[in-house]
Amino acid sequence: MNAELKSIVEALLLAADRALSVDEIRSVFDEADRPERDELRQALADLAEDCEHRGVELKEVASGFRLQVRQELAGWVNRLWEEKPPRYTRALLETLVLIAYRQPATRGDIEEVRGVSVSTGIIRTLLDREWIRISGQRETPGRPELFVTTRQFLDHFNLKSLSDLPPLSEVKDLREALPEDGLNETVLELFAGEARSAQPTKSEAL
Amino acid sequence: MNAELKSIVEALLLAADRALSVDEIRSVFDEADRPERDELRQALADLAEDCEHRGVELKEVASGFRLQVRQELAGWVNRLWEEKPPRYTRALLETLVLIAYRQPATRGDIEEVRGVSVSTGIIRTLLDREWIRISGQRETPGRPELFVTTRQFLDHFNLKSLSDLPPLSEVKDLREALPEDGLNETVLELFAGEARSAQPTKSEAL
Amino acid sequence: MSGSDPQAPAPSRETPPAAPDSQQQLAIAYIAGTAVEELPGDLYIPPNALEVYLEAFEGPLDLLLYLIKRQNIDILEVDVAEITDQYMAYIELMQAGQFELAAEYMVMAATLAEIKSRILLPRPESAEEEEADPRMQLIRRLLEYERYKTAAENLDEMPRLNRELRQARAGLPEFQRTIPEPVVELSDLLAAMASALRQAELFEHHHVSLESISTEEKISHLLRSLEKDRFVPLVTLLDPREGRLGVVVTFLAIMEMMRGAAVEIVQSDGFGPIHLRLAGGAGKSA
Repeated sequence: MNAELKSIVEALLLAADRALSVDEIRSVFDEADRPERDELRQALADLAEDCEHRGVELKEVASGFRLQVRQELAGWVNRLWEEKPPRYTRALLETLVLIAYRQPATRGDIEEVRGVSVSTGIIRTLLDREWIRISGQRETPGRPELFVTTRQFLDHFNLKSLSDLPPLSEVKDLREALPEDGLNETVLELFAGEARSAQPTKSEAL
Repeated sequence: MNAELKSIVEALLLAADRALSVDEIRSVFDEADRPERDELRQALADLAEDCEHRGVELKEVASGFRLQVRQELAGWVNRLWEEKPPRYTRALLETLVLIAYRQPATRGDIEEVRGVSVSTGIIRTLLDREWIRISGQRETPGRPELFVTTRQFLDHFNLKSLSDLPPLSEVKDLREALPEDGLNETVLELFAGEARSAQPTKSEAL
Repeated sequence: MSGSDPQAPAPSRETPPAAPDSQQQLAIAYIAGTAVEELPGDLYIPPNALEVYLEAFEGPLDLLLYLIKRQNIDILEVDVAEITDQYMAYIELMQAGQFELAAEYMVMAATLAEIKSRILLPRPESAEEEEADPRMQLIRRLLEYERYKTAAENLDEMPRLNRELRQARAGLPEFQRTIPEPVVELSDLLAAMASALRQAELFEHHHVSLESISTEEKISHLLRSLEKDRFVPLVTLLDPREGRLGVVVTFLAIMEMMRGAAVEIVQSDGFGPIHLRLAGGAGKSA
């Protein structure tokens, strides 16, 4: 009976999707075979023990008992709610890598290579992610901000120092070998569109 | 890792509130430590085995895997809910099975078999429940809409694929069984006896 | 009939509508050909229940199947004449109750009447193809309908979610729902660099004129174009080839230079031409 009671209790808790009090659990049984409170508590204790190596744990909260996903697995579960992780645009990656190779670099420096203006949104995203920071301003008219990469950037890409980045000449050769699958089609297309219309009339930068 | 993977999978299935496909589960992991499909299937198999003496079972349905309360415990669990599960009219169920077995099917196809017009309300209910969807239009005059059943339909009825539906009863092939000349009562009666012993020929392709 | 509410509870199959045990009475009612004025006791259904009674049948085929099953006979053995009489009796009954019958019931009534007349009247054997024989057609339809009717009953008995089955759900621990950071690999980054370089090359070789203009560049350009001692009309500083962006960048550059007091701007009257010169020249003007 006890194993069965434990199964019933587990089924109830997993079906209810809310905390159930001991009395609520008892109420589903006919009077004739309603378990005593002690018996039920024992079943709950056994269930809690069973859960030790499982993805859920038995929690006693104000309104009773509930089975909930283990706290340490919350991170995994969290990802379930999200859409596919967003992807960075090619424009952003290019901006980042140009800063990495040319630092300190101004927006103008990046725009010069990319041929298109750099959006404020991209700079903001990179600053927010703490992959770049403003190291100062260039002492030229307009005093443009100078961007450099951060330690977090190196950590993220598993680099010890900037010198671990492959030399540019090698990167150039990479281009044939590297597939473009890092970027989804839409982004690529958007970017292609952007590049095609990379006329000075594009005022994205401002 | 394996025990951990099993726990993560269990947590995901219990958090998702719907069936999860193998690829959906995999997508939760970073690319670097994403389990292979085989590895994941093994973890699912282990989880299914663990469940054997528990209140829930792992079930594979059309859209993936889900943990569900053991059917034999439904009686206990249903006492948690005051309201009775919805009952469906015969008209709705007949319409649904006609679509399920004959898909793609038009309203006309359904009406032909049932001998009555199909109410718009029933089609609407089935569409709203996402048990059926419009797959296109038949290229006949009037271009009637073609209905097919959905994965949600299979999920709801605990099925993995349409082939899990119980087979339709054998059709008695009148044409083959009937002698050329015979329409008199005697012949028909003879034939009736013959037809009751199941005919191996199926006249209708599903 | 056709508009039965899918949410309404299905009439129980176990209790089919009250049926007459005497065919004789019904047959008489039919032959009379008039509306039934007095319902036989064993046929009586409370008027307000008639609708429910009607709803119990999913159409003429269902009603026929019921009549056949009630006699415990195989569909193939159906005595069409007798079934027709029973069917007509039901139709009469429903009409007597002044319920609107779905057209399908009347079509079926006509079909049955035709079949009955064919059976009763002798006719040349060879005249009719079996395929066109209305009796066989009817039987075929009944058999076909019965298959799906059974399938529907089977489906109704299958375990389904929220009846025999419950999705197992666990509570969620406290956590912040966060939008994950996009995942970027170093290889993505290098691919982007390669692409940027390719892009740059492209621009160098073929699209020099398309290069974007930075404020910084514009400032250095202005510094070269402007002179200390001479006011230059603003319009001459704008390059039409640079388009709108060029205009905006030029303005920004000028504002930036003003901020740094590197330039003086003069507009002699409202909406008049604007002139610039490098700061530090002679002849200040308001």
